[in-house]
Amino acid sequence: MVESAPARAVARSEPGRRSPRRPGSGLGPLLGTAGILGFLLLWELVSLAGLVDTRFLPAPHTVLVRLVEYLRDLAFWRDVADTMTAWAIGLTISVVAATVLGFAIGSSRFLEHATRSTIEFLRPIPSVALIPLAVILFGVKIQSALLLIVYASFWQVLIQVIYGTKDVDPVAEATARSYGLNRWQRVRHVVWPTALPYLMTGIRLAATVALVLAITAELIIGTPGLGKQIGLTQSTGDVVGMYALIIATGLIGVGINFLARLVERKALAWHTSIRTDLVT
Amino acid sequence: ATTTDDAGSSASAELTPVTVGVIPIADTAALYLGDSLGYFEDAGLDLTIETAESGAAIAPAVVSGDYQFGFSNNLSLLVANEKGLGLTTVSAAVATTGDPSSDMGGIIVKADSDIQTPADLAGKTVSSNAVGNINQVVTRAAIDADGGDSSTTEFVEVAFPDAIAAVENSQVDAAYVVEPFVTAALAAGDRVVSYAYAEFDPKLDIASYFTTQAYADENPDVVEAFQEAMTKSLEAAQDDPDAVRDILTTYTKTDAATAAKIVLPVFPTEIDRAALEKLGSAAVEYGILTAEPDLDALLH
Amino acid sequence: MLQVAGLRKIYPTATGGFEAIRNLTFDVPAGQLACIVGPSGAGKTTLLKCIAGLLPRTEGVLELHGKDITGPPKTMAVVFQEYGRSLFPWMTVERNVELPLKAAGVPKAERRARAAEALEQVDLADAGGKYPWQLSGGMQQRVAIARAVAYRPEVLLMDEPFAAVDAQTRADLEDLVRRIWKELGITILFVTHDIDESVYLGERVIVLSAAPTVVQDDILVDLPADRDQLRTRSLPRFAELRTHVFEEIQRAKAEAKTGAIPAR
Amino acid sequence: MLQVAGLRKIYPTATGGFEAIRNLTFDVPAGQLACIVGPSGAGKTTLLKCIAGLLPRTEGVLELHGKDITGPPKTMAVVFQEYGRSLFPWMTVERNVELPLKAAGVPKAERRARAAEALEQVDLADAGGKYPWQLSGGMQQRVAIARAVAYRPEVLLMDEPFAAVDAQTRADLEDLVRRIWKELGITILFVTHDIDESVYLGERVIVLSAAPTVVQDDILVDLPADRDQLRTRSLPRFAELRTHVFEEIQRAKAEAKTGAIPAR
Amino acid sequence: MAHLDPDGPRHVSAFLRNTAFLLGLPLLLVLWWWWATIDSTNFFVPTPGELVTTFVDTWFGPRFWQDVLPSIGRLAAGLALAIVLGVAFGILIGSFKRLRQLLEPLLEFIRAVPPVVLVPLLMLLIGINDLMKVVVIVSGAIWPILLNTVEGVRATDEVQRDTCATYRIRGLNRLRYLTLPAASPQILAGVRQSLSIGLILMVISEMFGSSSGLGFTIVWFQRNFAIPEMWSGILVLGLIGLGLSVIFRVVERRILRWYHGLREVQRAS
Ligand SMILES: Nc1ncnc2c1ncn2[C@@H]1O[C@H](COP(=O)(O)OP(=O)(O)OP(=O)(O)O)[C@@H](O)[C@H]1O
Ligand SMILES: Nc1ncnc2c1ncn2[C@@H]1O[C@H](COP(=O)(O)OP(=O)(O)OP(=O)(O)O)[C@@H](O)[C@H]1O
Ligand SMILES: [Mg+2]
Ligand SMILES: [Mg+2]
Repeated sequence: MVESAPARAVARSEPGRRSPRRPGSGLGPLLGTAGILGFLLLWELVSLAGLVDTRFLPAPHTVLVRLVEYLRDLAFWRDVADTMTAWAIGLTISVVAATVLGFAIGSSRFLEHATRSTIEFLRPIPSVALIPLAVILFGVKIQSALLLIVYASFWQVLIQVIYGTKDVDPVAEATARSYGLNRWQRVRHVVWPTALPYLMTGIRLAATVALVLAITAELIIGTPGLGKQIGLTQSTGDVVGMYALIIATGLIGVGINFLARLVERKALAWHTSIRTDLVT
Repeated sequence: ATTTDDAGSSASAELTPVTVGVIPIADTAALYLGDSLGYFEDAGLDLTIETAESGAAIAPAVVSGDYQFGFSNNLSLLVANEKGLGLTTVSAAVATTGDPSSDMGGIIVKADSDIQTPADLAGKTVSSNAVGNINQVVTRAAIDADGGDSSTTEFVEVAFPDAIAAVENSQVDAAYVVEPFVTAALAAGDRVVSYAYAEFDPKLDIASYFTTQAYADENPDVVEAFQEAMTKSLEAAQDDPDAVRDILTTYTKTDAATAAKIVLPVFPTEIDRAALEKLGSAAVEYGILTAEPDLDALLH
Repeated sequence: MLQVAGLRKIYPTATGGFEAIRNLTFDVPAGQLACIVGPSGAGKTTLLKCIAGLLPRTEGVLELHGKDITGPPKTMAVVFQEYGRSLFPWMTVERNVELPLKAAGVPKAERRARAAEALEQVDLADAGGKYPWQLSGGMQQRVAIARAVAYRPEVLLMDEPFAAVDAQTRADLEDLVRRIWKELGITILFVTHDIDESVYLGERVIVLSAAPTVVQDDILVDLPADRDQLRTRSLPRFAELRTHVFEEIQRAKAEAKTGAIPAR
Repeated sequence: MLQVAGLRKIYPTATGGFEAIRNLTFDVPAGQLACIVGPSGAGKTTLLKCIAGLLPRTEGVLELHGKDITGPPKTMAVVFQEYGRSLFPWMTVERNVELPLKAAGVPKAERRARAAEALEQVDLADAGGKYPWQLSGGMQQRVAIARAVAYRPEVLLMDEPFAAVDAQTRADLEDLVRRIWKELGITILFVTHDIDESVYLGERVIVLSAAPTVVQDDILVDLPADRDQLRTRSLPRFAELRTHVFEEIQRAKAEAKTGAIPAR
Repeated sequence: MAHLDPDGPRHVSAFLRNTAFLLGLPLLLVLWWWWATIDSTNFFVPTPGELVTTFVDTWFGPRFWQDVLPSIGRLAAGLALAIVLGVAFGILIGSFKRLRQLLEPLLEFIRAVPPVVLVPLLMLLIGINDLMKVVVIVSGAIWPILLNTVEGVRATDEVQRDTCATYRIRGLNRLRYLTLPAASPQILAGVRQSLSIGLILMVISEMFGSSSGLGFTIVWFQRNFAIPEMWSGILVLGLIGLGLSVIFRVVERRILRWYHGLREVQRAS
């Protein structure tokens, strides 16, 4: 349901500023790239001006050169694949589990009250503190990383979904109930679409947290992946390599967000935020 | 033995699969070298090396039986046993060069720092990769031995790679670092105040390979085979520094140029009990251990 | 069939509660088309929501087919006053109309057909593929009506369903309501502000007082069953009835003005 | 004062655009009260939103005081058709009414007084402390009207402002609108579906065709300026006018039925 | 919302019910844990009894003043900053599409960098001090608030926006009377998430360049195989999280009174 580009012929402007027929559809990615380039430029200037020692924070061009070297290296891609596998499995588990539980908890007052204290207690427990537990349970395998990933990203989605399920418009809810939609049908047709924007935000939050935790777990526990490589560069003082890998991580994050936005546009074409965005 | 993963697939059936958890630093070069020389296969072991960023993840994995053996610094082993983990060493791993003017670890300061001797560190901030570990004990011992009062020194945690930056930006007054960062610091013009390992005891063992007492009791053959292979490996490493420098570039990100320059540790085949006792006493004095450690239980 | 006795509704508020309905008692036999009128804020919407089982009552009896209403009864459809918010923005008009049928397990083909027919009846055959927010206010309201019509309920509650449509469309829709009422033999409770409409549509007009609400009057509309926009409205009896209803509402408002609104 | 010439509005949609307004041309001189009627979906709301500067037009001229309208002009107030959603649920009724005055920098005491007066005028003096969602539909709509009245704009756009109130209140509000119009000498554009209302209220009735919309007819209401609910409505000229308007709307709808709705 | 029953012992019964809700599930879990560890000798999982004794021994005393309080102080500062910055930038980014397009990839980029590797950089730029730790907390806690604010601002009802536009309610007034309240349900959902993330980052920030603090102590316990003590530290974290969420709920109830009223009165059943 994404509105096609020609539909932009008529632009709905921000109040107070009218600019009709703005052909701006290709501008988005361009601006985004400009943002990142601007950041790199700033960084380059900082190191040119000698504000920080390049031994500790190397200039971006040296880092980028190293990154390009990595990109040509098969081993790098194997590490990326390892990290992304852990990421994908972990994220899927936590999103599915949190969505199911979130809907259950959010649509029942009793469950919400009964679980609140436990959730609030468990949520702030840092994943890093669970490393010993993970290692005893699973050893130095991908499961350990998964435990950390799932534990950290699960709550992100859960809280969003609980809030989302409670944001149902009372009139919409009343309509559904009066037409005899049963609980499941209401969840499917009313609660789900209402919570979807929240869920999307939750997934976007969780996707990055899962990535962060995948890297961190690899770094600390030593399961194979990008994080382990970052650890190796760190322990031998290869600062340029370390920042190259960090940039690679960041780029993966950008890619993940891009995908999430794409899904969101499809799933939420009806939502005020997307609707007005398209014509704004 | 629970680990089955990639072991066994390449090796013939008679080999016993064992997994060793180590930190990928110069200190474990002997193990890698021995593996590449086939010593472990010769001893009937199918060796898998798993790496971890810090010792924190290794001990639990050994206790849980995921790894059969692990690499850890000796003070951590003493602490673990005091907490009842029931660990026992199976082999020496790495020791100080014993040379108080060139070692694989030391306390660095900025070139223009007014800290000249360890005693000057009293009342200052010193960074170490972990607070309450062997580096802190030897640093405090160095300060006290030099006539300072080490209880006034503040220790903060800064990872080795960041320590040089922290020293140069005056975020800490001094830092305890190990190779390759000692060489890097010297190259950058920094100064070493004390090679505190060697100062502490010229025979000080830094780390060991260990397993659990329970595993050792149940699998004396495997332990023996491992010890045998380890001994050969350590000897090989001690005899052929160039081989060590070569192998270093394969499992760490150290480039050949750096590897050629760094100070290598000693790879002993025996753990020096006297030095270890001294370490234990110092740790008790500095409140890291609560009682004199039971070395009989620890040393196999 | 529908029994309301001693109904009372107090909304909980920060200051202790607001008595919207004080005491309502009336019966609606099966198959009747009853109109409810009353001043703005009288509690008409509140009453409908209570009957629909969407709002818990504070006191009194509410029975459908002799059974206490504790939740939304099956085979009841409601057209809400807030039509805009009662349509789901994430579904096209068609799917909005089909949804209750889908939930009731009506097979796809029939569902399609009934939805199409209902949209046709409200003159929106072309708008099926649009989203509610692409429609004008009046069109949205007609979608809500179509949804109720397609559902073919036994009891139909309508809360000012024609407020946003033009005069001609309104007349058409009035006739549509009477037609389906007759064809399906259903019971309809119809809230309106238009006095003419209440008399033209209903067989009975229940006039509510201002809040706290009681039944001000209950008028039987003794017009012929076959009604016609032009002829019926020009009958002398029609004029009499509408004057009567008008006066009752006037009285209801006047009384509210003099007596202070009691709040617990 | 307000000039609309060759106005065209195409809504962007997935399928390429929907032409809601094809070509509208009319002028409203300062101080006029003009009513706009037309079939449901004709584009009345769209027109109002364009004039209010909320929606960019596709083509044509829109000028206020000879100046192109590029954004919401000063001293214009709008009562939206979706009255429920135009009130802020996080503020009490009073604060909702006061808000535009506050934003305009009116001192507190005056603000209070004007809000209280406006609420009094729409018969909601008691409801000031409530939240919008604690009000009935008709009451919400009256709050939106009170907000516009308290603002004392130069130009007032009203989109079916009386759709949800009862007949008596409606009559009172009609008289209120005429009174403030006369007292303040403001320009009012009033969209309604009630043909009687359009004739009773306006000095002029603009009839729109079905979408894609053009001006179907532009009728001068030559009734005396002093109007009265009973007397004016019983004038023969009133009957004539309303019949005329009714026929025009009929014609607009009939034409729309025959010609297919063109879409780009 | 049950039937309105404004009489008598509602307070008492409500209190009892809330307590039951608060403690019910945790009690069940503790029982299960107790049952599961009843004859376990697992070194890494203490029994509930052990944990309670350790908890009292470890945290009741000077450690509370030296480690826990300063950490909470930094946490509070970090969270406050994260909320202010997150909401401010969220509103800016949510209001202007071009700005959003410009910054979004960059923000996603920064967001994907694990704090564990970010810390050394911050240490380099800021130094080893409290500010660095606060910045670490902000660097992680800001994201849920920022993202939720952006989404909340973007989802503001069109009719409400139009209303503001026509009455020329702009700038600060618009922010205060429309944008903030309209987005507040979503902003607060973000804040709630940030509380626990802030706590997690407090631990991470103290893993570097520290010699005291709650996080440092927990990691130190872990490294020194003081396992029951480590778990007791985690218990402290959980309790702080619980405390934060209680405070949060009180604040949320106040800010979102209209929202809960709107939802709960209407969704009566
Ligand atoms: N949630 C609520 N909390 C408190 N009071 C409420 C609530 N909902 C409605 N009321 C009050 O109850 C009374 C009746 O409201 P209701 O919506 O039933 O009126 P109505 O007859 O439908 O009016 P209208 O014709 O204007 O729609 C009103 O005075 C209103 O202020
Ligand atoms: N956002 C939109 N996208 C596409 N089409 C729209 C949109 N908004 C309105 N329309 C279409 O434009 C036409 C005019 O709508 P508008 O709301 O102006 O009608 P109206 O005259 O106010 O009708 P009513 O009296 O029913 O309120 C309708 O056919 C509607 O479907
Ligand atoms: Mg109502
Ligand atoms: Mg309209």
